[in-house]
Amino acid sequence: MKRQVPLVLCFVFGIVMILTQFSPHSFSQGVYKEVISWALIIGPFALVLATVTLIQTHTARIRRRTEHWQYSLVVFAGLIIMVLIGIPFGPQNTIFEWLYNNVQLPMDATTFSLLAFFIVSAAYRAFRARTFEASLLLITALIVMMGNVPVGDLIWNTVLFWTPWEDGTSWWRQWILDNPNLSARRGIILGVSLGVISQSIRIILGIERSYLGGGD
Amino acid sequence: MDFWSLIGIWVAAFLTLSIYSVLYRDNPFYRFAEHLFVGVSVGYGIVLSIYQGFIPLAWKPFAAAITGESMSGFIKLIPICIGLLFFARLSPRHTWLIRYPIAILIGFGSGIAIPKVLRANIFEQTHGTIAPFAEIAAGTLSGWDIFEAVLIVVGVICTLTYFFFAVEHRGPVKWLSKVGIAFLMIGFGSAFGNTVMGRVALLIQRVDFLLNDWIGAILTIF
Amino acid sequence: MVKTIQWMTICLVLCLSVGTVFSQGLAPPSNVTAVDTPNDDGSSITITWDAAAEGSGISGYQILRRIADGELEAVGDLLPAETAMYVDKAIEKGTAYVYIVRAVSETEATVDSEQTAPVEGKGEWFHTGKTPLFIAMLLFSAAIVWNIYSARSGKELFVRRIPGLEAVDEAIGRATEMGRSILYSTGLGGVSGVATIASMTILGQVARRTADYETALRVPCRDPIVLNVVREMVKTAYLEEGRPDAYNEDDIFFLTESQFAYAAGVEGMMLREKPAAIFLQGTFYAESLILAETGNSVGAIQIAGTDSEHQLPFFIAACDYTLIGEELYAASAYLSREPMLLGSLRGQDWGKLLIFAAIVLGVVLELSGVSWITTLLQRVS
Amino acid sequence: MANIDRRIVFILVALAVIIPMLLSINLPVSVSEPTQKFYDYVEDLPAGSTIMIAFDYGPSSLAELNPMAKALLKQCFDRDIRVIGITLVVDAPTLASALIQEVAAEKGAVEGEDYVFLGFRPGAVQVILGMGTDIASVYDTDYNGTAIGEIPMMQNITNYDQIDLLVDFTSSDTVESWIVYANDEYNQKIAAGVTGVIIAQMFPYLQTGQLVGLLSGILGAAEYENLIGAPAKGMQWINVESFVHLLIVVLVVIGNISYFIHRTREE
Repeated sequence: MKRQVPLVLCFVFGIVMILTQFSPHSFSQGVYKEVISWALIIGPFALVLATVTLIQTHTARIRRRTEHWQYSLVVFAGLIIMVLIGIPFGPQNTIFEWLYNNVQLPMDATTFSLLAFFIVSAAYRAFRARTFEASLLLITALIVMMGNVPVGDLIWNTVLFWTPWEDGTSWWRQWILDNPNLSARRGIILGVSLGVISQSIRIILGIERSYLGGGD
Repeated sequence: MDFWSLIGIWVAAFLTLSIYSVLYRDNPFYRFAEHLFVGVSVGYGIVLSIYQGFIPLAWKPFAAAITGESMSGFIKLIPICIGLLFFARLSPRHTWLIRYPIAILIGFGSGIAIPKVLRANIFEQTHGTIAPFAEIAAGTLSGWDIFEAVLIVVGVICTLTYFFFAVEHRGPVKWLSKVGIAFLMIGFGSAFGNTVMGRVALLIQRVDFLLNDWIGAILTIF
Repeated sequence: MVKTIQWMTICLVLCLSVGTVFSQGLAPPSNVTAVDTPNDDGSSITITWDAAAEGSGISGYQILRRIADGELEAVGDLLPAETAMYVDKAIEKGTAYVYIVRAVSETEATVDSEQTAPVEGKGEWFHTGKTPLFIAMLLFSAAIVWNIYSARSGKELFVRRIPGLEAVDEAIGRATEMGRSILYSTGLGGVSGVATIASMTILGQVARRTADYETALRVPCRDPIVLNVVREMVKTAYLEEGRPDAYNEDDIFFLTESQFAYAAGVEGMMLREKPAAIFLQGTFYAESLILAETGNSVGAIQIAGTDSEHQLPFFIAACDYTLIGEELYAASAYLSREPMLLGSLRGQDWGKLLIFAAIVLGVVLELSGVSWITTLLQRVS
Repeated sequence: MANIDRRIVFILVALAVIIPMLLSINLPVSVSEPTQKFYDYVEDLPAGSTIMIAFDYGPSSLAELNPMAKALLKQCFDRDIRVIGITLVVDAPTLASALIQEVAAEKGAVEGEDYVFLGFRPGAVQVILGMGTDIASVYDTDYNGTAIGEIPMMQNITNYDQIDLLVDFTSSDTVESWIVYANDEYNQKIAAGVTGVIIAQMFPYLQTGQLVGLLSGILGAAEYENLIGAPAKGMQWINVESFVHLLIVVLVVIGNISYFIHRTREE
């Protein structure tokens, strides 16, 4: 019951999802669509797990008065407010939308925008022509980056005006992306895809069981 | 501008600055924003998964079945019951029951992936690598196009060689994989450079918010 | 709808009356066939005929159909003269239809083809266009399973050196020396992701070592199911090393599902706890650089690994060691030495050889004008 | 120099954004061919034509795509081209609806006559295919819940046949779906506006003519604002963008020079 049934379930659902993709018959397609909707229904229940552990973690912090335990109260406050307003009145109600637009959205956008700072500091630190490979990384990054803004072509046309090409920066940018970049990406994708398929096969056949965790 | 929009801008501006303060170092403002963010986002996730997942996909068809509109809704009882097994986590003795839904989700994900990945990533990428050579045979490509097609084949083969694990990288394999690394580095460099624009745009948008919507609004008062 | 039918009837009557007068010299469409469209769910019928030669005076075709003994009805609009095929998607499943292709001349004269044999739409159980895909899947599965079993039977399998893995022990050792914690993120992927499973396997190996050294191992999770599995795995690792007492469940915890809230949370952890070693292994999205740069700023040794090809450049730029794409999967096999993983790694190498062969052979064949490999790999909808 | 505090780099980045934004320095923006084609196509449409705009982007791509969407909406309302807004992305409706209303208010466009926003329906491919036969079969009401049959501008519009151009603003692969299902199947003319990261994948479609025009990130927005003669955020932001890119180049060059000086000294 504890190990065999999950393995069988995993096998059955895996095989059904594979076979229905090879069968255009309306029955197979019906099964395919139904099972997809099942997965969408089951998925959100896992949030129960999440919420329970989140509450456990933070109550433990508050109880033990670990360092910065006060902030765990902030977590609870945010969670409770969103749930209390969202669940009874739905996500389209004005207060929920206000909270989303003025609390969640700005923090999301701001955290995302931290990347602008980090991308510059990472470039500054890592783009050193230490080796041949590092130089390739550095040069292509600079060309593509400059090819993306008008000032790149402006520089090319002022400094390299004697070359037969006009707007060379953006041309080279596109060429690099279409050719060497494309083949490198293909190489990675081919390798990774083989890994994905091989693991999926192992899972369906019950060879890979790490997801069941330890124990019996 | 109405009162709540004004308050909204101030709250958003405060939280924006609190998050940016981490660039200097960890501080109470960042800690507050960070924890609030975690709490709010979990709450938002719960509400959304109920209203956009559970209600339309499970509850509505099921309710329609109960009222006798459409019997097919009863089939949704199966995924609902499977989903409920996640609550087994709350009882230490029955924790193992949550393996059932996990196994189903994993089997489902693996099954759906195999044909899709094989077709979209392996068949199509291989096809895309070979296809230009048909045009070479037909004589419709210029010398430069031929060079590009050959370059891509060389790039793909060398990059793939780098990912051979069961052979020692010696002799010709070593050289091929060295060329592969060069291609990888060009690929990484260009991907890095190509991302800069989008990321900087995000920052510009935030600064625009702070300068125009927030400070701009303060200045209009005077 | 009613208007269209009225209009069509008027046209039909006109065409018929005019047609009978002027139809001399207009050849009827030849070789008209109607078949159930292959590889669909039975909701269409395909009609084909020989397109008119140039200068035949035909300006278009109109498809007509009727049910066993019903009236003739027009299907779709007037088709241009160069068409030779039409797919009728507006059929009832299980009803037999008879088709006629009517040629229309520039002068609106018409002439009808002979009617086809009755045909009905049927759904197929197997998509014949996907046969190559199906065979490839079976072959690859066989290769994987075969290699796993040969590895299990005790055959020694070689795995090439993976740069960065030697650093795992160094990183753990340094954290122990400095008395600081180790931070391990399994990324944003769900539990069925290959990268996540590979990451959890590596985490199991890291946990064995931290159990020995009694170094704190902190794992913030983004997926509740991953959290559950990770806890089990780490617990097992500590048990097997004989140090169940050193295992602390609170060190492995759920943060949030939201991408950037997760990033903000981990960033805060890094700044406050200043871990000596950071492992970022698994599926990552845009937040990759937030984590890697912050980790770098607190001076930790960072070992990253991901199969998300878009994020690799940022890990390469900001981390000390990066496992690139498939190297991540190989690393889990390399560290755990598990026959199952080693075997499938070899199976994947076979797959790569096959792709190699397909590319080389495909290029050679294409150059000599033969294109069956490209046809085989063509997309089927 | 080799290991300056990263906070100095952060300050430089912040300054490179704030200063050009406050001073509104204007570097010249030339117009690239894909943008020009996009503009010409819309400009050649007679007044009273209809454009469908798919706002297929969520909050995280707002910064890159809102300026170009705004510019296009302005052009449409100025030229009496009617706009139908939809989205295939679940977290887009609130933002898209707000955006359309903002521009409509500015240009005096009337909801239901000059524009309509239909909102989100799940199942991207089914939505695209469904609208090929009958828009009302997918969208029985608009975003506000008004029945399609009661909206004046929808009276003569049943499917793609009455839509002169479809524009997809996107940060993901929805353009591919539009091309495969709306262009290949129904011959719908398509133009796209995309984020900087995916721009490179779009060029093949432009070459085959499956896309009649293409706008890329805020550069595309700037070019478009230039064409319609209404400089706004796009023009301002692309200038700021240029300064940050230049800053990176300068920093990398300085970093390398100091690295080489350091290395020769050590030798």
